Amino acid sequence: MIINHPLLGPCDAQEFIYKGDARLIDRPDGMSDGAEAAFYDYAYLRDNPAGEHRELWFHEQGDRSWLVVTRNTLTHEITSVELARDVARSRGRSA
Amino acid sequence: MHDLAPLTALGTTRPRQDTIGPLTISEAPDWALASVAARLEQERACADALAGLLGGPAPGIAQHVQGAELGAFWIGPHIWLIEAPYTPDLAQRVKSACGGSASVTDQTDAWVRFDLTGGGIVAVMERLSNLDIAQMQPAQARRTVIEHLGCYVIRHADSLTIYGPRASAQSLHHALVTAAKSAL
Amino acid sequence: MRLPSGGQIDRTQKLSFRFDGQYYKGHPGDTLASALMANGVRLMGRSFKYHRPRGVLTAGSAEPNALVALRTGGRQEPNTRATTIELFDGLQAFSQNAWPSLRFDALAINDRLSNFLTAGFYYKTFMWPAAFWEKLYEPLIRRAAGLGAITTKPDPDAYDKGFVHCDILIIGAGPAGLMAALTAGRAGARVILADEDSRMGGQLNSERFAIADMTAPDWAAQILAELSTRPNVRLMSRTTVFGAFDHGIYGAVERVSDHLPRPAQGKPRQILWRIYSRRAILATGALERPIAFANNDRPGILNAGALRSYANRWAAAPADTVAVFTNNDDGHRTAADLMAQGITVAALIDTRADAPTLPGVECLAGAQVIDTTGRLGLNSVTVRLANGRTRKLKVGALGVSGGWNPNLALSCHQRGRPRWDDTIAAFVPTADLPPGMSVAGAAEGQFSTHAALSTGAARATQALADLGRIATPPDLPQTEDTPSRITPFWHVTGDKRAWLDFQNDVTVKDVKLAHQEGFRAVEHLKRYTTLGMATDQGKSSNMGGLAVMAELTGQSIAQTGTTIFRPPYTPVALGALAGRSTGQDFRPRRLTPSHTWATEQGAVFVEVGLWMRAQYFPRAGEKTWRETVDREVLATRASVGVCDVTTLGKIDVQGRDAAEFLNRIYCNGFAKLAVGRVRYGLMLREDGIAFDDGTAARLAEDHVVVTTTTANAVAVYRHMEFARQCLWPDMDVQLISTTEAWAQYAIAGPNSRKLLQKLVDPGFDISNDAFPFMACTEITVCNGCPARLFRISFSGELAYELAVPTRYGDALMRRIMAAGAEFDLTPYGTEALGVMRIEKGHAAGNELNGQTTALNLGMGRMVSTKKDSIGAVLSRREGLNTPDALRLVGFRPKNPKARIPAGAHLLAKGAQMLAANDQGYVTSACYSPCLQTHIAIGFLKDGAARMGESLRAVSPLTGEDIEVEIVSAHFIDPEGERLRA
Amino acid sequence: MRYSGFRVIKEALTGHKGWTSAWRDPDPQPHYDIVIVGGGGHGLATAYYLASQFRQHKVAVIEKGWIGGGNVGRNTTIIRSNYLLDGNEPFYEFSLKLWEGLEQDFNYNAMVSQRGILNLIHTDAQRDAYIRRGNAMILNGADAELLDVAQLKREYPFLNYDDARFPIKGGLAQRRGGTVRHDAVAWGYARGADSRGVDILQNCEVTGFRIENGQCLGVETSRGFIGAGKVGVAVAGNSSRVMAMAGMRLPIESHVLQAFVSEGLKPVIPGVITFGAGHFYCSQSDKGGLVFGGDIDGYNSYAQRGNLPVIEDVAEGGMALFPGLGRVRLLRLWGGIMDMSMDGSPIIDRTDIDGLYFNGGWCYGGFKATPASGWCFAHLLATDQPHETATAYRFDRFQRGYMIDEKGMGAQPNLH
Repeated sequence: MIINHPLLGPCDAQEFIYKGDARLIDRPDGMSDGAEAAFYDYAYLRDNPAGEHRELWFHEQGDRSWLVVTRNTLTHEITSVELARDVARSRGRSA
Repeated sequence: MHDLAPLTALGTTRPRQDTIGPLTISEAPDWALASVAARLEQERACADALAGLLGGPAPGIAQHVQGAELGAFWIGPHIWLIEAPYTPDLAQRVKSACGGSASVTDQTDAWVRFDLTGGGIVAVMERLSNLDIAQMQPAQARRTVIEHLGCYVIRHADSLTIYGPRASAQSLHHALVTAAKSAL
Repeated sequence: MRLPSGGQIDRTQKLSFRFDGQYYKGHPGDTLASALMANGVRLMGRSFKYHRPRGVLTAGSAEPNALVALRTGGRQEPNTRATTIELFDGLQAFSQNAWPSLRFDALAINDRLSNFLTAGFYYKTFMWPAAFWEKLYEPLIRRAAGLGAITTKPDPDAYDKGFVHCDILIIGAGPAGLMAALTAGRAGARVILADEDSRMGGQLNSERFAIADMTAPDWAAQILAELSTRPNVRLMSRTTVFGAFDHGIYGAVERVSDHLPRPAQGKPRQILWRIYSRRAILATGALERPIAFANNDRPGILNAGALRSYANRWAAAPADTVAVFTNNDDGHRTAADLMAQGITVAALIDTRADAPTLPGVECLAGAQVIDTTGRLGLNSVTVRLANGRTRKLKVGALGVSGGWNPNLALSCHQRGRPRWDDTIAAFVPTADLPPGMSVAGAAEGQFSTHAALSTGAARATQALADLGRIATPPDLPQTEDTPSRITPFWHVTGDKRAWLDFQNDVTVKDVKLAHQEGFRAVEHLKRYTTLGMATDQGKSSNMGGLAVMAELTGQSIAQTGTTIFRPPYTPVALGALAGRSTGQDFRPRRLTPSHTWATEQGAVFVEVGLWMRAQYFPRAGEKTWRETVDREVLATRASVGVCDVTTLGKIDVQGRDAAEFLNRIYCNGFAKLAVGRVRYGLMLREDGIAFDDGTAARLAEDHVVVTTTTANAVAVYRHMEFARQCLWPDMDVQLISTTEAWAQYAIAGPNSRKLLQKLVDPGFDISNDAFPFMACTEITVCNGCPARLFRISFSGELAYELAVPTRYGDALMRRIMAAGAEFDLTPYGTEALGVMRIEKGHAAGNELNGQTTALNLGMGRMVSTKKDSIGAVLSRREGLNTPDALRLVGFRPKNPKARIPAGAHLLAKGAQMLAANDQGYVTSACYSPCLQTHIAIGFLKDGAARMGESLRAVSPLTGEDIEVEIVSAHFIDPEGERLRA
Repeated sequence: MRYSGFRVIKEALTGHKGWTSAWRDPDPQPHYDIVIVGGGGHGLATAYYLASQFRQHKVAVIEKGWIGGGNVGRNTTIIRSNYLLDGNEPFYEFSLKLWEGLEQDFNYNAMVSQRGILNLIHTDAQRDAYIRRGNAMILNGADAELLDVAQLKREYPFLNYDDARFPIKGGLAQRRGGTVRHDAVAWGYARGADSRGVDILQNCEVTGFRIENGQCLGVETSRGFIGAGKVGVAVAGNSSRVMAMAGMRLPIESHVLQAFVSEGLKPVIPGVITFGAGHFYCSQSDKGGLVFGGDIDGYNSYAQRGNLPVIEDVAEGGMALFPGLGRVRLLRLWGGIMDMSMDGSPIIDRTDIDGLYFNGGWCYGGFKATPASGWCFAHLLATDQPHETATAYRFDRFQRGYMIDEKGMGAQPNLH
């Protein structure tokens, strides 16, 4: 597969390490009430769609960026690639 | 000055050089490296400091810049490797220049450097790396995998520089020489 | 026989070769198959199941029959298609799956028993008695099965991998591919033209008609000559594109040296190319298919087009008198070409009642071949004429054409399904192609040469347009544009066996039986009968089998469907897929800075991940490794030892938020770590299980150096980047690995400070007061060499870790050794390191096994509840905190000389050896030379509360059962006085 | 019809006219006591044991395509019970025992071949871990044997002992492990179930569950509604998709695992060999092909096809272990979809919806589990109680912290 890195352009997916569902960005607050249930959902449950899937890839043998790749799990077609850090910020994560 | 004698990454006192057909592969131990990573919200100041060091703008994505004394190449968002003829205090010098705008780390001995000069560079590299070496323009710098090793590859007008993980210098050297013998 | 004229062979040179020991001669340009044919050899192999005699069926890579073992020794290569082996001088080939000889094969008895050995017979029998399967039935079956034999010797040849990039990859250099390449090449695009054959031109090399005013092969050569001058065009002959993978990546194998007796020095046998393309044009032509009729499998019965190829390209024929059996017009072209090459065509047998005629040969319209004779080669064919009478023809060869299948395998590698086209009676590619691919020429079902040229140009023009280039397609030369008419005809009805899959011996009867037993889905048919599972991947057989099944079910072929085409297009040598990653080069090595020095000391090395570490340093007179390790441990604890610990991961963490960042990464507190201090840290995974441990040394407010275990260095760095970029993107933290930048040595033992004081430059006070346990600092050593010093201890002794830039690592080690001579400094390896950490009760990889929690490790209280760190929440789950949770404890054997096996399980005395009685397990064990007893650590249910209890460490696997006492895991200096001395 | 050698001979002499269809092709009934969704190995085995052990005869198996078309027909055919953890080992040992009597039980020769399975050891830590595992196996009633290098050289002389980057230091063998003709397992169970009255409905795709008041009443299918007292789902490779129709999210990701077969060769590899320093395992089929595999591709996929990096990685492992493989050719490769669970172990459990049961998350260990999975799922469906060897395979183990994590990789499915 080829991942069109937002900075570097097309890169062989072999340079990347796959982590999984991009929801892993949305880590719950460990100090909140109900944290255990929220973390169970966060760590263990997956939509696992047959179709479009937003997922985390790490460019380990490249620029060490974490990326959010939107990829179709039926065809492997990739429709968008974003820097995960930007996605994280857009989802309200900060320091 | 201390009296510890350095070894090259290949474990000898004199750098190794191999000529295979038109191509020469040279171990180049006399380089210093330091990484510069911009601090959060100091990206501009860091770039300015680098520009001061390099005498021109810091390299853009996947680019290498050669200044009067120092060179630099991009290795990730807001992070660069600075290279200079060997000096023990490169990191210190870069750190002084950057002040609080960057995190600077000595990387000199994290890497082994090989320079490929002469003919056949493309033919050899296409047996080693998935980079499109034939289309790579001078001053481009990319990370790639060579026989399972993550390396930086910098294209110069008539040569090519490879930085590989120092501990695997022998494996990398073996891969380069083997590929050259095979392809040339 | 060799025909007197023609052919693209060099008759001026003779090549000598051997087949089954017999010497023959051929010419450059020959394949093994054409050369054998020219020498009158028709019998080349045996079939898989019935051991029927087999001759060549095709003239290319789809060959199912003429499989030989090529070469000898470590280069012995089974199942090699004689049709693709380029002849070289001294070639040796051997027939296979035949004993004692190819002509007299004992297992041909299976053919007599064929009525018992029908499809799937083995599912119905050999069940009694149960034990006989492995002992009797299966060995018999296995011995009879298989095709060629491999040597178990290492393959002496090397293989390369390579990577190439192009705008347009053109697969197949026949008329369509050549025209596509010309179009794209002239437009300036980066083009790769790949063809499996040694000689590009595809089908044109086998034809007699003209293109423009040239012969077809000459026209092809002319186009290739132009292409070879274009720097933007790369011609890759002997290169099989075997797979279409995601996003325009194609796998291809170039056979660099297979046409040579052996590869030249330093050169590979083959190269696996990963081709990165933006567009691809599939121009792989078409493959002819047989017709099934009784005894249609004898040597001498070939595909008609192959017969034509042998005559035209190689000036070879299996016999001087032949017949042709066809259901389409292309069979007529074959007959005409054969006659033009001086071969007698006894009859042209055409199943079509309205078959056209051909001057110079008797055309038997509406006729069918109903049987053949000839034990080891064809003698005659029996034809049923349109009027119902039969006629026997004495022929040595029969060319059979059941029509042509577009060679579309690659178009289906991403699970596209082909579409049935009635006009050509074949499957053609649909629009559901791998993205970026288009199909041209016969591969698309365009069977005339004119259509191939024009579609080749058109696909290239479109591909160029897709890439933003405007092309001017070259003028199309004049050439044949005759439609090939066909009336589908799949098999001649009759009682005798009619072969569909020649290699696997699947006949029409087998398909009928599968239908009768309900195996009607195409995949069931394939799996039940093995139809199409031969080494040709069903290229010659699938279509016929499908057609027969369609007939039986009353469905159309389109409704019946087809099995899935999967990579590789033709079989690929595993050596090529592995490339250089074999033997010692399987994976790179990482060497420590003291490697050369340790080698000089006679160290024994051990693989630790990719690292090579000194395991121990044997001295003359030491008889066992234990003796050496005991000495190293005792010397270290008595005075001082040194060990290279460079392999521990080092991550430079900088930034204003460095400490707070680590506070979230580690389960224990880090926010308040003072500058100049080191702290032990335990990292959890988000699921609350221990991930890694190490130390963090705060060199400055905004600078912490983190160490990880050797094994997890890469994973921890990745994990920290994830946290930095994805979880807390606005923390001011920068990370970079410095693992290899520093040579780091542990100097341990009561005299370690004294030794260090000799190396550390004046001005740096490392006295216990100035530099206490868990201190860190940046210093210089040896008159100004920059260094880092950490007062940390894995051994439990007064100990330091000293780091200098890697290039000085070797010199520093030698200097340390020299300085330590007065203290009898002893270098120690990973074994002694392991013994000392077990004596001290430190967890390592065996304890941090991904299944244990902080609680299990005895560090439950370290998990801070006052902050949100990774893994803290889920570590609190009920199942991880049961009252009888495993706890890390120590074990001492009742008999000090009794070894406690690591991996033993813990059972109560007298308890039965049952899982229900399992109370835990031993993780790490060693002999403690200090305590003069074997010791071990491990996990025991509720272990913390069971000190002093006696249990058994049982290891039925190794036959051990040891009585042990539960003790603290801290065998040595439990109060930590030595560390702080 | 009973299969036997005698029958084969008789049919051979009478033109094979007597063979009947291995299973019927019935029309769906409006209602069954139990409907199994998924005509793969596990679904068919469940139906077979429901009929043969639990006296459930009004049972249907519904399959969207042709039976045995999923992972039971696209795996590397290995059976073994060499597990470490108490949650797993009794179950897999139960499965291995069922394999041992399977052919006589369902009267179909699935070529259960106990030629042994070997896991190679390359480091001391690996040896410690394998000793722990071998002991766990023995404590659970399975067989295990620790082999030293000398023994290995005798039994597997062709492995790389002299020029290995990661030298072989021993091996853990399970002699009772081996291989089975995979398709025949599906066919044998199908035939056995069919002959006991189970309706096998091919080309019948589930399009939804009819759930009212928290109770599952049946399934909507491409062949109409089929009512059911209980519905059991065993659809490896589609678990998340199917259970989403019941509104459930699962602790599962679907990944592609590639498998490989070489051209046919005369016998060379005696049993199943697993490399311990790379991703490669291999056996040789009765037909002569080397059947081998390695790691999953590593990304979520439902595409049943993989990519070059893993193909190359597997070949590298193969060559590193067995340097004589260089000239052996890869004939065919394919991909199967593995429902990778969050701890690498399966789920056989009720759901929160009454009457709806789930069997899945087999990662790439599903084939060897087929008999026990079928038996245990049948037990659960018939009795509403988990079978004694499958009590740990609960949905709520993740929430409660009772993971069964053989590899110790945590909630990262592609690492299991």
